[in-house]
Amino acid sequence: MPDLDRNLALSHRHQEMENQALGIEMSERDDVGMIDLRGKADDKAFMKNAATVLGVELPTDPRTSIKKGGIDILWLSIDQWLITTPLKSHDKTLSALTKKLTKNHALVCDMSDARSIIRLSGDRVREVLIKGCSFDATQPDFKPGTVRRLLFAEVAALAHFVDSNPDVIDLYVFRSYANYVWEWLLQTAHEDAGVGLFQVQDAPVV
Amino acid sequence: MSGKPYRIPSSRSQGAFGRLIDRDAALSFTFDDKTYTGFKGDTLASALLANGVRLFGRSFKYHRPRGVIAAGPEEPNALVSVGSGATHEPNNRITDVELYDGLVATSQNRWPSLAFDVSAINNTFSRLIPSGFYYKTFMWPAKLWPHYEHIIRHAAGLGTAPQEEDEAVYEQVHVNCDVLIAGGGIAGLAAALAAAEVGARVIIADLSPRFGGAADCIDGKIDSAAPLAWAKKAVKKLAAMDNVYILPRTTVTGHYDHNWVLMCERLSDHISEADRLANRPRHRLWKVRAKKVIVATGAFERPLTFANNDRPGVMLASAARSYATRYGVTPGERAVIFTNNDDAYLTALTLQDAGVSVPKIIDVREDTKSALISRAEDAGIEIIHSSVISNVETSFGGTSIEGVQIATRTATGRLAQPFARIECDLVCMSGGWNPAVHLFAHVNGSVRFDDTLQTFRPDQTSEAIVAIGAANGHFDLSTTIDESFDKGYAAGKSATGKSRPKKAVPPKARQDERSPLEALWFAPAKGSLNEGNKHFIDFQNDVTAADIELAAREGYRSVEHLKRYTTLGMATDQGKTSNISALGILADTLNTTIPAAGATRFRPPFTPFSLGSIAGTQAKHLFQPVRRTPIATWHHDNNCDMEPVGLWRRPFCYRHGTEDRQAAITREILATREKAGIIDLSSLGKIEVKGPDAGVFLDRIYSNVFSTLKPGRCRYGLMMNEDGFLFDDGVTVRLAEDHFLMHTTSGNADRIVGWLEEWHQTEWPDLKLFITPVTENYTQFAVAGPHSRDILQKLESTIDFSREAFTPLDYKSGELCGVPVRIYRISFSGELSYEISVPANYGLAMWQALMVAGKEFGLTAYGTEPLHVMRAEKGFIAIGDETDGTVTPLDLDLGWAVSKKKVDYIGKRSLQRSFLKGDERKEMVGLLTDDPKEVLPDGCYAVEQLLDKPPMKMIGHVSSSYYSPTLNRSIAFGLIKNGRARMGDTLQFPLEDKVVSAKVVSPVFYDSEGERQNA
Amino acid sequence: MLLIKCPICDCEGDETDFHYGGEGHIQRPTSSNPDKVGDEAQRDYLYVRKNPRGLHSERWLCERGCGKWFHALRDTATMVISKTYLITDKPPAELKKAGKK
Amino acid sequence: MQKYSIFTLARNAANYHKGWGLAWRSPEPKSEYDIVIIGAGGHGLATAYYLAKRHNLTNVAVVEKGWLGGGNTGRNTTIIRSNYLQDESAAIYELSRSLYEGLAQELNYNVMFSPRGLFMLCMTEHELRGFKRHAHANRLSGIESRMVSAEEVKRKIPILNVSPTARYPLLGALYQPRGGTARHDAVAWGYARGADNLGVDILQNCAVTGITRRGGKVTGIDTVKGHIKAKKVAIVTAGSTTLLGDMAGLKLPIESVTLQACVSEPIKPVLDVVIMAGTVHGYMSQSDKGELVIGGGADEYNNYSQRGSFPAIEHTITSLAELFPIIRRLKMLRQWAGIVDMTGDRSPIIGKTDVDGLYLNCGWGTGGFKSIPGSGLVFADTIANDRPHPIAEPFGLNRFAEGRLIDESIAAGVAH
Repeated sequence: MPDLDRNLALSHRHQEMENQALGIEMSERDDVGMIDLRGKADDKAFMKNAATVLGVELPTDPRTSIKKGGIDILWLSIDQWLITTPLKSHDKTLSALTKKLTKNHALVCDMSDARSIIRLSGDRVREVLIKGCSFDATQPDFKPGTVRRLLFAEVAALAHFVDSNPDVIDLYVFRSYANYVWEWLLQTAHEDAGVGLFQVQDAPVV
Repeated sequence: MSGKPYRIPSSRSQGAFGRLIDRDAALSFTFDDKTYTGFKGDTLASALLANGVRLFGRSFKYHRPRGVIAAGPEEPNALVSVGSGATHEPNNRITDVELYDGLVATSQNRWPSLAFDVSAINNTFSRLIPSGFYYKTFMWPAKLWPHYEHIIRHAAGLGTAPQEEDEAVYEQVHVNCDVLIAGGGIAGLAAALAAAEVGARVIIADLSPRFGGAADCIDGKIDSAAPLAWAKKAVKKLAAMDNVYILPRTTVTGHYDHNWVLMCERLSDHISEADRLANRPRHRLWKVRAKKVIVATGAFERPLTFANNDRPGVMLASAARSYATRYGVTPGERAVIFTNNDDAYLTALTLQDAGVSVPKIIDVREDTKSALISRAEDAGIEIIHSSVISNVETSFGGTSIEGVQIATRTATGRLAQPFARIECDLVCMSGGWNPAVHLFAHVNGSVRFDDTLQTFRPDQTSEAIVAIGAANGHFDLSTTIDESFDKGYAAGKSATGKSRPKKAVPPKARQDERSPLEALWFAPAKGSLNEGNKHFIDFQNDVTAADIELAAREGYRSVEHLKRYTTLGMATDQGKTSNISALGILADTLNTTIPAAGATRFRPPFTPFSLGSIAGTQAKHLFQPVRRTPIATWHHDNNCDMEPVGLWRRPFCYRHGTEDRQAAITREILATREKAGIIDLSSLGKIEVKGPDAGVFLDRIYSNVFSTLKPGRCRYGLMMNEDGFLFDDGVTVRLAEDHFLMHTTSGNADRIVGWLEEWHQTEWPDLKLFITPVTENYTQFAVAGPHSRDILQKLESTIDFSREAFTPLDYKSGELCGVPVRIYRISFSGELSYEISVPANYGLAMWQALMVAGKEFGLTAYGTEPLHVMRAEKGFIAIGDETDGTVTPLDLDLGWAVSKKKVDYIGKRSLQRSFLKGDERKEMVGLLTDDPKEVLPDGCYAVEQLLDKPPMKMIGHVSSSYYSPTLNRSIAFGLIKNGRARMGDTLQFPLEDKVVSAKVVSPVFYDSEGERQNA
Repeated sequence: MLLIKCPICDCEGDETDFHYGGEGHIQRPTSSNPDKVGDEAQRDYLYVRKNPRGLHSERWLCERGCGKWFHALRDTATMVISKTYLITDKPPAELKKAGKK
Repeated sequence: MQKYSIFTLARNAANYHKGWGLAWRSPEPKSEYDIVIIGAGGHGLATAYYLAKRHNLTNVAVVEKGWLGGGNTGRNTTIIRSNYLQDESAAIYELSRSLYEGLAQELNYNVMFSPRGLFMLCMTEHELRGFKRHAHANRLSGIESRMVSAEEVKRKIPILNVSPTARYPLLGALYQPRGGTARHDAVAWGYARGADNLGVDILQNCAVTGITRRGGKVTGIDTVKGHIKAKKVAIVTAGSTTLLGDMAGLKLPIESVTLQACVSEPIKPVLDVVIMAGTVHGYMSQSDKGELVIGGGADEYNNYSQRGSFPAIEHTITSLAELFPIIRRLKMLRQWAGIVDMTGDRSPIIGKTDVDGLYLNCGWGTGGFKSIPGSGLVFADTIANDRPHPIAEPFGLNRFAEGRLIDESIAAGVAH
């Protein structure tokens, strides 16, 4: 273990959540490592070797993810996956993958520090998300496991629909933008700013 | 202003009047500082009318007194400012402003007061200022135009802009739906029911606070119930469905390509200011992608064109009915109805029921029969057929009506002799109805002229959008209901993809048949046209029938010429009440038909909406992201002047104590040159390229060769675009045989990732490699200066930093303080320098560790500006300074990095074009001013020959210029025509107040042998 | 606001989720014939575009989906996107037909 | 020509303005003209006017598919300036700007040229350096243009947000005191009236369907109103240039995109100058009518629809609301778009073509309105003498093959 302190993108903001009147809960995940994996889905040897290390086949359906043990494998493209690992076992997974894929046409990059993962949870998460992106995250086809790259608050981001009832969504943003996105969320997720889409509502005046 | 009560007592007609107001909830508000009382449920219009106020504004040009003519968003006249200070908002239609307690409203475009407006004198001179008069005058003397313009500018404009910054927040949301319905009247509700029953995700929006549209103001029955009762039931049903979202106070402002719809929801404008929540958005802009759009926006009633038809007290017939029914307000005590269709008869009956005396209906048509007309006759209202109102008589100043003159309608001609006079204080006019086709027409929906309606109705479109009900030109209840259920069902069915869903049974509706309307575009008056009378078409912009005739006479005959010449339809109401009438007059004038005269185009928005909502959340501190490096908190704590670079903030310099910028820069440079300095380079682009063809690929991307670079080594590279111009540079490292790491400038980092991907995917897809940006994963610092090695050697590391083991342009990886790092021995400052790349989460701690280790060696943080001075001392170019998109590597004497051997790379062919290899190129040289203290200004030009005054022929400019503390003199780079051939020449740079001369020299000013960086 | 669907990953979204890359099927002369490219051929490659009013073949990047480039056929007057296809595909027949008109 | 003045206005007022005649005729096409100009926008009409006025060539027709001035001339944000960086651009835009100074008097039509001053805001050090270079180049070209401090900008534009904590604190501005605006429609109408009066036929609703040639020489045009013979034909049809070019077999480095604009509702004067802000992308002025006239960017993709999309407008308004926070409570009244020609270097093409007798004036991109008088003057000279006017010469089509681009965009790219 390094001798130096680890500072996440939002370490300086972890303390401030108590006084916020938000309609959702949000926090920065600090227990994950990330690996950017490149290889071609139609390269059988690569797919097999990756599966051997990870214990599960890489997902090939667009915008899906697979969970195996503590590892989540997120589809990013036809030749790219983002693997999140528990921090404790991260180095092991990283070196195993690197080693196993040496002979394949592949690229394994440790990207544990490139992104901040903001975990959003609560019943109103989706309506907060649609305030910052150009697609409709409230649509029922965004089931747990779905992964969607997006422009959130004008920032390149990735939404991983982790769970539902209540919704849990991990919002991945590049590190340098995390503070801005956090500020954005503080405003748009305010409890007074609710939208309340598509539910039984009071009949308006006629 | 009379003090008479205009509120209909609640007792009248079993409480039939004022159904929207709560008579137990009185609200206090002010208009022009006078306090009034209204009720909850009132609009500002109904509350003021109830208080006897008739005068709301002054017109744009003639400053004529104006009342209110409508009850909805088409209102052209009655615009006021609402709110004060930070909530002040100009140009609100009083017909759309919901009353709240403490509302502050102010009239506009008048001075000193609404009742007495000095500029009303314009009305007296109106003959001098017909349409387009300004094109004909104010030309001599030319220098006086700014003065004329100043007066014109201050006379024009409506309300005033707010003085204080808006504190409200705004936001936007994106949703998709199967069926979006604009308009919550009977048609919209029916379509929503039909679509929702099929299971479609339906959004139905109405710009008003209530749904039901005209249901409360029409006759007929739906399933044997009153239309209003049916609407109430329908809304209740929709609200209980979780696949329906109902949005009141939400204007569908625009329809865009591929059924993308913009809506503006007003969340708090109707709430008293004290009760507004600071964090509740004021407006929410909805961006909706709908599979089907249904336009159920109804229709706008047309005014009739008669002399002085703009006087306060002249009102649309449907508006008068609406005020009585909804708000229990009678806008007058004695009303004359002027109509060319049956609908206004309902107004006559309603007003009479409300206790207003209705002595006469003036009907343009010959003796017409219909059930409604009979009802009016039965109610004892006298109907005068084949007649028109030929003039309106007013009190002094024109602020209220005293009577109207009646004349026989003549088939042709503009002159008429009135045969009767009727006393009245209210005129209700109806010229027929114009379907609100705006949304249908925004993308490319065409409209066609309907002879029966004498107006345009929707025709063809390539978008999945349909119009229903009145918006589609259907004014019969039963037709509307049937059509709405059909189209709602069809939309729901096709959007959900269900093959044969069950269709809800539409209710049976019936309504008395109407007799057809008869177009009347101009009511003749005594005297013709402009001779003392004004027949207004566009009320807000003061465009009269005479103006339209004048425009036609002068050749401005296409509709667009007409609009632009007269400003017709260009006001804030966008011609909702005026466009068709104007076309009618134009067609009459040109002796043609309306469709032949042309149709106007409709552009978003349907009604004006706030700029704040368009900015949405991106305002104030959220305007644009600030990208923070992992060292940001340290920079902040150390009094760093940050400089915006793209979205990043980068350290410019750090000011100690009372230092100014220049002193800080000097100190940082000297510390780095003499001891050691450290700079945060985290924003530099870092891109990994890996694969068997990575070397070949980089050879095509860069102008120099990378395939020969040895693993563990670094090389500086140049990138050109296909035009042959230099656009980025940086050091690329070969991490392994098949693995490279590219560095780019901060500003280009993202762009270059895209550039590489594009070339790989689209031009050379056969090359085997992956490109992955890793910029954000690493913090990068340069530790530079004679002591940099000492500092690194002090820290615990697996890397050998010795001079022998770690040579210039080496790359090594290993651990530093237990953290995995990549270190490159590269230098942009010209000093012994190591660039250290650290996983970002350890960046701050590593920076601090270096600071601690470097303390004894005088390690000093330096910013980008000191770095720039140092690179200039060394003769290094900077992208963006020495390059401006027109500069080739050869211009910058970087030919050594432009391969002649490689067969092809980006930009190679273009470099061979005649102009790029010509002999007139501007070449980069060093410049030393004759006076070493004189710093050439950035961007100043050298001239071929010094003349007394401009113009002078320029031969090149200064691209970088600094005072060098190292050399204790100024230095500069110039891009000078044939510069390298001028070595040793002295050039003249004429500035505003003096001429600076400088000698052309080599651009390397310091340590030309590189002894320091190689130390 | 165009609605675009990527033929590679089926990602459907607003035009702002994609990036426009200009006319499709432009041949880079130096890729095939690096030594013999005349000034005019280079000019045509760099600057000359068909720019039709009507059917247009163009390149788009699926920026918020798979990050891959693809082709689309779009009518530049009506904005109707009639087809999307792979970046490596040859120009479709309807494009040639439209060009002849 | 009926003279326009306060006196004739007063005289006509007595007669209820019944005495005003047509501003221009609507003649039937003749079978042959010496010169046919395709496109009755500002550039085409100005060209016709100067052909008649300065070269005494009056057997000229201007043919127009719709109504005159209905393209970009009537759809722009009316800004006039000449503080360009490259010598070639500065020369033509300054010629144009200086002609605007006396245009109302020359045409006897008040085009309301209002040299109220134009500020190009500098919000990064990089931008500041770039504009300093502009100011130096402009001064040595004889163009009145200078750098001003942030304080001076604030004095002239009190509603500007100059807070040091702003996202991009203001560092200064490039100021052109006699830059400004004019009434766009009036420019087209004034030139139309002027040209018509000198004998030029303006043929509206006369779409061109073909350009006829024989032996490499132009012979005339086919139109919906029949064939018209012509010795010389000039294409001045911004937004449709390549469609016309196709008719004559020209290969052009041009793409058509929509440029977006919008206006706010009218308000009393708050902004007496023109501002342009490059870093955040937006420009704004206030019309004499009181509307804030806001220029947005162009949509990325080729587009002939003349419709406004929304992202470009949204981007611009977001930026302007940051610069001018008071506008948030104002409302957008109208948005629209024009189809502009974008060339390979974003500079215009003026001059002869490979077809004998066929001339081209196009590619003005976003700079079309401000260049109308200068463009018309040099183009008329070029057509009349069958050789490029010296100011037009650098803008020839040949520059794209030679690589002699005239690029005004100070290259993107930021310091290390």
